[in-house]
Amino acid sequence: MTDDLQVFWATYNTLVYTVGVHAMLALSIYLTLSCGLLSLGNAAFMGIGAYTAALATLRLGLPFGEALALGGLLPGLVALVIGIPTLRLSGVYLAMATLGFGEVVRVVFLNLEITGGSMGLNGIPMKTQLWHIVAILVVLVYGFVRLRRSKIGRAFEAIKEDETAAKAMGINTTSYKLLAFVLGAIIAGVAGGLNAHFTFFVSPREYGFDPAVDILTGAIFGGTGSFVGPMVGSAILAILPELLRFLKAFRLAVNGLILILVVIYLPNGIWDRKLFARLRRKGSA
Amino acid sequence: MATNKHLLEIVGLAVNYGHIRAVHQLDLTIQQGEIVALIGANGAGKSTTLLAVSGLLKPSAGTILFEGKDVGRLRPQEIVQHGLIQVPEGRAILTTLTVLENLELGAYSRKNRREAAQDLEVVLDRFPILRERGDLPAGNLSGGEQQMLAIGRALMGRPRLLLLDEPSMGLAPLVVQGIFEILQEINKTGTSILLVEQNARQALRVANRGYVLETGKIVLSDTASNLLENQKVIDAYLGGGKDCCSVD
Amino acid sequence: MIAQQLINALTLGSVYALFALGFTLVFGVLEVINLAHGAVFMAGAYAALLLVTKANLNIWVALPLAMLASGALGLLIDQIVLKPLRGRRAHHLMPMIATIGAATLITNAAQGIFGAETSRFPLGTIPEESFQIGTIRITELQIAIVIISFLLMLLLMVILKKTRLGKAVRAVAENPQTSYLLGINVEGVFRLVSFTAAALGGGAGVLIGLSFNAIFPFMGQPLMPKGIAVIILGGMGDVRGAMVGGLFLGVAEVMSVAYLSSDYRDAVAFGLLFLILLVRPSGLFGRVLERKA
Amino acid sequence: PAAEIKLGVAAALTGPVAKYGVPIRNGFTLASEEVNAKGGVNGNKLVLVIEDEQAKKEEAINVFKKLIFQDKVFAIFGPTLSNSAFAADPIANQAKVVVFATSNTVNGITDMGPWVFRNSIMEADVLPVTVREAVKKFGIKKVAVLYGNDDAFTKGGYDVFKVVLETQKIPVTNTETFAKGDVDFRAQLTKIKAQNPDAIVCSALAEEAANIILQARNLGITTPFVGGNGFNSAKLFEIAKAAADNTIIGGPWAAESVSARNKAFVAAYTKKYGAEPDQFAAQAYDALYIVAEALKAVKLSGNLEKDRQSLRDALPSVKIEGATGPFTFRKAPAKAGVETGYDAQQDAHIFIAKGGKFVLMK
Amino acid sequence: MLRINGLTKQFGGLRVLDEVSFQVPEGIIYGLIGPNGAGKTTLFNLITGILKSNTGTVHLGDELLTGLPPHRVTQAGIGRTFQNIRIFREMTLLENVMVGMHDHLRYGLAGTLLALPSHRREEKRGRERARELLSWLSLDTKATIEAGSLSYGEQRKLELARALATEPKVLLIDEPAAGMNPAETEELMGEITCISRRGYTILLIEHDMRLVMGLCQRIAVLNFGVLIAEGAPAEIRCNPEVVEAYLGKDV
Ligand SMILES: Nc1ncnc2c1ncn2[C@@H]1O[C@H](COP(=O)(O)OP(=O)(O)OP(=O)(O)O)[C@@H](O)[C@H]1O
Ligand SMILES: Nc1ncnc2c1ncn2[C@@H]1O[C@H](COP(=O)(O)OP(=O)(O)OP(=O)(O)O)[C@@H](O)[C@H]1O
Ligand SMILES: [Mg+2]
Ligand SMILES: [Mg+2]
Repeated sequence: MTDDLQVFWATYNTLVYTVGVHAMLALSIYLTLSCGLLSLGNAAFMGIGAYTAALATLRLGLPFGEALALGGLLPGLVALVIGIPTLRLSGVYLAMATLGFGEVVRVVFLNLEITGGSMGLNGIPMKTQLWHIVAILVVLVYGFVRLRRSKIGRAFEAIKEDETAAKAMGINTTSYKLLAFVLGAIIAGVAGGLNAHFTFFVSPREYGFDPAVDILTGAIFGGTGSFVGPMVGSAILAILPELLRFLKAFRLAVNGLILILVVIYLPNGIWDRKLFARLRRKGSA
Repeated sequence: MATNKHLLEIVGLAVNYGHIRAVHQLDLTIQQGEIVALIGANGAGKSTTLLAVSGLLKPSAGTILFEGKDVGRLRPQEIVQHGLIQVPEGRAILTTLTVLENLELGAYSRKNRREAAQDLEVVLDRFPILRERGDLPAGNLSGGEQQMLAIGRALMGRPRLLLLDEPSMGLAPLVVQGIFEILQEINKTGTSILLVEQNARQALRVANRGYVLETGKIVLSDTASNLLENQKVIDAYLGGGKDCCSVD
Repeated sequence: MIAQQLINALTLGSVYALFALGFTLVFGVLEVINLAHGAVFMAGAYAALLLVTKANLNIWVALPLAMLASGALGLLIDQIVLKPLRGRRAHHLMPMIATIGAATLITNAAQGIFGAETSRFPLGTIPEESFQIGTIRITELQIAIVIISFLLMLLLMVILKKTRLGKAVRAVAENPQTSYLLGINVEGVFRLVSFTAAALGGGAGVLIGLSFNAIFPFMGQPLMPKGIAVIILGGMGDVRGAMVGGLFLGVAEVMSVAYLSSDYRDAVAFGLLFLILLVRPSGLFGRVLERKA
Repeated sequence: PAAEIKLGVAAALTGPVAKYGVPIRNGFTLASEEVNAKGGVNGNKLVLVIEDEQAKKEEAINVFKKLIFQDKVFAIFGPTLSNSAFAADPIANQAKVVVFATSNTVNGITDMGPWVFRNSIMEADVLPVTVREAVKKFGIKKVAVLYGNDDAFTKGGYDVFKVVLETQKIPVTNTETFAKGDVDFRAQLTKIKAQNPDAIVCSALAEEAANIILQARNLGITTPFVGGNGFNSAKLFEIAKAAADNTIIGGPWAAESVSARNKAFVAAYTKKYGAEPDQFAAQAYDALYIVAEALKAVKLSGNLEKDRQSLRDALPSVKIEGATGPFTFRKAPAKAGVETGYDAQQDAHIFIAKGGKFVLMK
Repeated sequence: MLRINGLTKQFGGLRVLDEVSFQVPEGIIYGLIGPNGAGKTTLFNLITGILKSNTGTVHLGDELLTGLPPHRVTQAGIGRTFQNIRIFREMTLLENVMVGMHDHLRYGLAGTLLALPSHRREEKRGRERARELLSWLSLDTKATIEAGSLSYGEQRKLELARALATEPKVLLIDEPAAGMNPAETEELMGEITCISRRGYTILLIEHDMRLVMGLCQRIAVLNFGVLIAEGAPAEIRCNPEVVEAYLGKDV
């Protein structure tokens, strides 16, 4: 019995870590979404965090905690710098601008000496442990719970619903959007740092257009009504290919099919509290 | 039979939004050549009723007969082809198209292009300002002009029955007077009108008959002049006696 | 060299524009970033390949047929995946997520059917020699791509601007609810646009498949970010914008290779797009921002 | 009684990289069926456990762990891309399971530990010879370089070219790059044309390479091309035809190689899969025979750990005659502090394209 | 209290406001009327900083508002409602109003994350104040339902409550009675009178003359961006230019 458990853990621990990291990424994009910002830059921030943390370990020999902190800090700074001009854009135009930023970042990774070009960085030691991921997630969830019932959370939501009206309420929308953007970048950066330290390797192709869309997909698919939805959604998208492994060559096709079906039948995402409430009412009636 | 005389006959209409019932058991008739006013408080279900008549909302019960034909199950574009044309709440002009393009689209479902071209002249004569602004994007028009455009566009479809949802909302007093005058003129040329208005007093002045809608139900129907005298109507919808535009 | 590079830019830009035309149409009318456009593009290329190899058709006969086929696929995606979401209160990005699902399904199904290997049109499907005009060398296919994409853009613009149908499409693009009240068959317009956009995408797939000599299940993928860049740079749903945006991206890429460094080509191109958006926040031909308050 | 020997294959079987992963799987499957048909290894049947790693690093790790801990395989072949190898190979090393690469050509793979083997011949062994032969043949004085810079395979090839050109003192007029998925190389080629080099040194995958050649010819560039490992494919001629003439490449394998072993392989593969093999299939095919050869020397104890160790110990001394020619291992040069694995020791063949196919130069 | 001096606004070549000047004295209800497109809403947008004027200044007391970003204008003491309702539809009424109190809740990010007492105390105070404001507009019974499900008239009232939550010295109201029937308008007039009695200065745009004439102590009239009259209601009503441009003759 415990033997089975051991085998299970040995086989699937990376998957569990990956689910945790994806949940973090989902939170990072949820933060920007909850402020009405459609950002495709989170993959790039994750990349900056991953490279920074990996280089801090490999080149500077910093302890893991400090490497992770740097991995959060640098993306945060970069977000601060590019956020100031960019966040005047809205909707798909912001998505495009952040996508453009992401491409620039990817090309820079490809061409810098220190990032190892397309070969990436390898030999990153295994440092991430389960409790790191769990602890960070717990802190984040606590933060999100606190934020939701505060004037800051309300300001985010007000900006999302109607930015002009939010301004008329005395909210400095620019700085709140910047706050969400920078915090999102920091979370994504830390997630990247964690990821780098259990996959031994980072390369530019992990942080391009497709991963950016994947992060967004997980969040929307889960449902953006609360921060739980994105976590659930991205976790499911991380696990699904593993569950479908038995389908062999058709597993990705079925993956796509499942995506379509969920969207059609659960248009508010998987974690739809209104739907739950309605079901509960029906159940008790 | 009596039904044949009605231009529009709504029997037992019910409309839901998801689980919320916005209109129940609504009966309403319009004769050829009439102006009928539909009044009621905010959220009473007036717009909902009009949207159901135009086929944009599917009724959950009841029938809608137009010239004796059941239009309740038709698609919106087919209902327009029957000559049932609506000017929706909030003007709903197409802001990126020009004024003329808006008008042309008003005749979208008509087959005879020559007649439509003639009607365009008639409409532009009625609203000279629209001729002046013809090539401007319609979004640049002022509120009053937009309302004229919306009515003009509806006329381009040669309505037999014109449904108007709060045409006077947000308009300056002078323009409101103008609109009501235009409605009467249009009516004289043979178009019947169903008028939804918050400006109940004005509406009842131009109407032949009126219905009062409360939380999705018709609670009162009578000739317009009787309704104007009805104390309950005065209290609930016309306010403390004074006309909103009288300046004495 | 500059003349040749300008021609290079023009042809590359036309390729991007061709890809982006249908993409922008769906975006403008259905308000969906259709991430299955790359899959439809691939399907068009395979359809033409089958018609040429299995039915022995001439490529210029196969091209319109392939466009019909990919148009039908687009219609199918619209009816199965997008239609159920219309008029329901869902997150505005949900339709996009659904198209991601459709793209994954279609590309991987294609891989199941046609295999992962690259296929190509048989030799002689189209003349491959280039000819010289002054200092410039160009192939027949390149000329065809430039002409076809310009013609299609003009055609679309004229249709949208001048015809009754075009006005109806623009009306639906702005406000479906109002369009219903004008007697426009709104669902019909949605179907027509989905079909046309997919047909254009499929046509682009055929031409690019021909010119790159490579048809494979994932051939649409690298074009997606560029397509998005082009249509957003051009401005939401603007046909002229797609063309200008495509040409711009082509010029930016070619010129950064020619005069800067090919290493930083994508960074220069996307960086420029980024800067342009900062100056014109709704793209080059974007609609005027809504009236405030 | 005959036991089953489980061997894991981790390859990219879905997604964009499947076009390399599928031939690799085919090569393994063909070889294992042949071995089993001849009675297996010491009477034991080889059983392949094939898993898709989608060319994603997390997936590769997951697949490796599944193969090692759940399926309890003797050794793992794969993964398809070097990038995934950097993420997954440390897992095998830690678990003390042989990981055998058949398509990872970049430097550093075998530095990851003593359990890492490969029969994919490194560009560093091939390209110096290729360049030298090309210079000799065409009297090359200066070259232009073109490569894909966002792909570890083509970038790895370029890195070696760069060093080789430096040591052989051949000036480079200009170095241009392109990205995966590009359809148009005219901008780079126009720039190269203006510099008038004697040859174009190119590190690209076959389809890109073919289109580069075609577009170069269309632009009026007549110089020969010198290619890396990626050029070594029948695809090159399917697309470029005679335009590819005078292209010089080096590689571990060529379809045209006349050895009996290779002829048998090509015939069997073509018969089974209805398509011609490529070098990835050939190398996978050989890799299975190499492991089978090593297994002959392994006495199965029933203790998985011990058997894995025995396989590891038996491998370095294996010598076979494969589809790619004679093969032996060579210990990777030692790196500070870590014990290294084993690279391929194989002579590269140098080919020149003539009339739509590669002919052996050396 | 509010001084508007020589405000001019052009959209491209179109001059929407032309050298408009007037003053709103403290404590009164001041009406702003004029035909559609006269520039009334634009004037609100200039005062609140949503649009930038070409020339001219706006002062609140001694403070210059011109050039401030919108949130600073609000913080300086200008509250507003919008002509085309802009409530936060997915929030409850209470939350809507508490968004308006944003700048008056004294705690920060740290207070929130560390659950400091300041956070709890201020949130409690905010909630109580929000309920009070809702009760001024008879909305307190619906405090916890989603704002999107309110009727049109209720939404307009919620906007008023939300604007009051910003603790404005001057309240700008844009067409509060649009879409209300006369009876509802009367109720609204009562509520606006109450608000005014509590010491707020009000600048109000409205096309419903009964409301304007019934509430406003002074009125300014805009026509094509030009101020054509300013004065007490009785004067305005008799001003031939205003009658010609706006009110209509045969009333
Ligand atoms: N899209 C919708 N979803 C849910 N409920 C709705 C929707 N539209 C209207 N309702 C509800 O249906 C009822 C009737 O609304 P309707 O718009 O028909 O009223 P109305 O009489 O036109 O009011 P008004 O005078 O404000 O225009 C209201 O309670 C309203 O809240
Ligand atoms: N963003 C803008 N761009 C261009 N023109 C504008 C813009 N905003 C307003 N206008 C124009 O300015 C003029 C004044 O508009 P405004 O909204 O201030 O009128 P208003 O007096 O509030 O009218 P109403 O009573 O109809 O609300 C109108 O002609 C309008 O078309
Ligand atoms: Mg209504
Ligand atoms: Mg206004």
